[in-house]
Amino acid sequence: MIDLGPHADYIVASYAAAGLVLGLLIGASVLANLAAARRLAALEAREASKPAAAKQ
Amino acid sequence: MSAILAVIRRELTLARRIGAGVELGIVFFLILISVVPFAIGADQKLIGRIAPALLWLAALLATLLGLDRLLQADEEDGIVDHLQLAETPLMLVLAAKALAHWLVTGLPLSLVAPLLGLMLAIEPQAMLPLSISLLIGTPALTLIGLIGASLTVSLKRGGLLLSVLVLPLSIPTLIFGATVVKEAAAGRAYSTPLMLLAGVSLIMLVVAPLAAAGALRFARN
Amino acid sequence: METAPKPSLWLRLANPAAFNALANVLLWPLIVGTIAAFGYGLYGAFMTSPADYQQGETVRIMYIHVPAAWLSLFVYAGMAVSALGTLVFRHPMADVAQKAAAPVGAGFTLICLLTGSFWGKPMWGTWWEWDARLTSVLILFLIYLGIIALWRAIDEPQRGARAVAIMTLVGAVNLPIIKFSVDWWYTLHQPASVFRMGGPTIDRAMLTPLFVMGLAYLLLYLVLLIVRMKTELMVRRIERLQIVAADKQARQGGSR
Amino acid sequence: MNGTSFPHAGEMRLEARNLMIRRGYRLLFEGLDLDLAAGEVLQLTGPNGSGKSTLMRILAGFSQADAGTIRWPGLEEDDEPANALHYHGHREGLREALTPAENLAFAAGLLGGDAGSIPDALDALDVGPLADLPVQVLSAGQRRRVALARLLVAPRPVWLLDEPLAALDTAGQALVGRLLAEHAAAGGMAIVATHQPLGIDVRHLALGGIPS
Repeated sequence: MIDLGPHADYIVASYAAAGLVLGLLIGASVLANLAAARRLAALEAREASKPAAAKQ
Repeated sequence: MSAILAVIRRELTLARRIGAGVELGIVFFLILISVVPFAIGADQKLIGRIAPALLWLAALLATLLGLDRLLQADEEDGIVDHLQLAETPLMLVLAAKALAHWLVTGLPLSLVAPLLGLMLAIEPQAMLPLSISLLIGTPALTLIGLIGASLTVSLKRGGLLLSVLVLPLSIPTLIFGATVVKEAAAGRAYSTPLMLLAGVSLIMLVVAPLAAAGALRFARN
Repeated sequence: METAPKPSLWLRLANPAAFNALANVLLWPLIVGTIAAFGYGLYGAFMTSPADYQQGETVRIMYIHVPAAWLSLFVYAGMAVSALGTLVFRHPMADVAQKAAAPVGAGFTLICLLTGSFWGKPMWGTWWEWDARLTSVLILFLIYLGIIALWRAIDEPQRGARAVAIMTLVGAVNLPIIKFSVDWWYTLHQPASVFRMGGPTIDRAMLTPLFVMGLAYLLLYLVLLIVRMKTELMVRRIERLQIVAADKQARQGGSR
Repeated sequence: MNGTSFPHAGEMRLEARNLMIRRGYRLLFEGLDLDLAAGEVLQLTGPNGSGKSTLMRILAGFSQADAGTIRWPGLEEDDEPANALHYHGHREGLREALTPAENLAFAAGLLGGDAGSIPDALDALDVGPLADLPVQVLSAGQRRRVALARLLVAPRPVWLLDEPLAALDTAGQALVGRLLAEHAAAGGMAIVATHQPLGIDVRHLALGGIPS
């Protein structure tokens, strides 16, 4: 790694902090999307099966 | 025993699902701390000196924030009746509700406090004592609030009345809590105020659920 | 509403299906663009740009701090436009965009605060300095948190959208006032700070990585916006389907 | 119905002697005696404001009568009446943000029921498919049925139902009648404050009939 000078740890820390926040943001957004897709699929499957199946 | 678990599980699900859960208490705490320097001015030394008191006051107000809905929401839905019919004594059921409330407000506050201490230029060695004092002191605030919530459950403007009732009773916790941080900031031993703080919390742990159960029965008579 | 010319992009985006189609087309190119921009920007930030004559290497924090400040304002401006879309033009997708953007804006503002604090530590010796710019960014962060809390507290999306739109616009109007008052407040207590964020004259070689990082943040914002808007549309569809399921059961159950 | 057994089945008795209730300055009733044995269902009627709900809440132990005694022979000394009864008031006792399954799981934990019986309880009230929809999207009738399912999730000998037929359609009302009959047959007892006919043989008590 190139020499980051006396305050290297602050530079690394700030990039790590930025990376962490972005990672959390991306992760949360993607996970929320997948969770919603799963719930939606379950509901739509249930809608499709509802009229066909008699009252279970 | 299952009643207590049922209450806690339900409260935590509710906190996660509807918005006014954990983050509102922390955001309120953050905002209170952030506005102080605008009133006092950016004088680091002055802010640093009064930081312990500010952090504790903010924790007290943040705890009060969520308290009036502790029982009022259940009363509106008619759930308090069932709390009284529970197999476990009402006292323990209410203690479970207080614990759930603390997990959602007091605990996160004490974890976030050091971060805000940075903003108020608190002495580094006072960071951990700040967290410990909040961890030990906030249960007392919630438990006192439980009594207030039980008394004001069926009153219309219960929230405000609750704060008026709770604030005087929480003065001991405030004194000992702030002293712990002040002593730590000055580098002196802080075990005595810490013990007193823990003492108040333990007393409240016994007294509050008992008083709250009685208050709830009479308030809804 | 038959408009003679081809309806403008905004009108076509009005219905979710059209939005989803367009979003799917744009999503992957944007993702690739984001990764490329980040790669090139970071390379420039560390490899090709020089150290600062005054602060030395710590100036490299600028490449993630300054773009974050730009984005925190840019996202808020986007939310204000969406708020206008909700209130004035009643554009149905506007509140979806606004709700999706708020956490992203808060994220960028938080990055700006954290990196500012890390950058300031070697200079000021404290983690937090009530510097006029940092304080304004802090207030913007609090406004973001307020808007997100408001979104979460509202369970009825359609009805709540207008309320949040008003809050966003009120926030937007207040930002310049806050900026001015904080600067004024700051000069009262602090002599003109010797430390200039980013230095008075930025070396030409620093500019390119700075703008590339700005572009990378922008593209990331667009990616996250699209993903979160698609999520919000699904959540609303879930709520509608739940109501349909309940009504269907009521008709079937009741008849027996 | 899945003949759920409950403690004290068949032994519970209610003995209320010369109850007197005054609300503010109005005397609602006095000298009221009320006996109920296991297997009996009492229908409580009376004009609005005659104290039906107040009497129900007193029997449930939420408030005290101004005079008179309430005894539950058949209960051991240490057993609280509150653990042996269900109270079903105007408010359903459901939290809108939770689903019926979550609400009933809470009720089961609180009132000592078995969470496994939730699907059957919801099916018994014809609201099985609603188990995991938020209560928020349910109609008043559906919410009433979910609340009534609580009686089955945590089996208890005494049912105190205040206007349980409110918001229910004819099918729902017939269903409640059947539930009451099965509960009485299983050795339980119930007091129901309602004006609608329950379709089963009940004893009657009309409040407000007593000269104030």
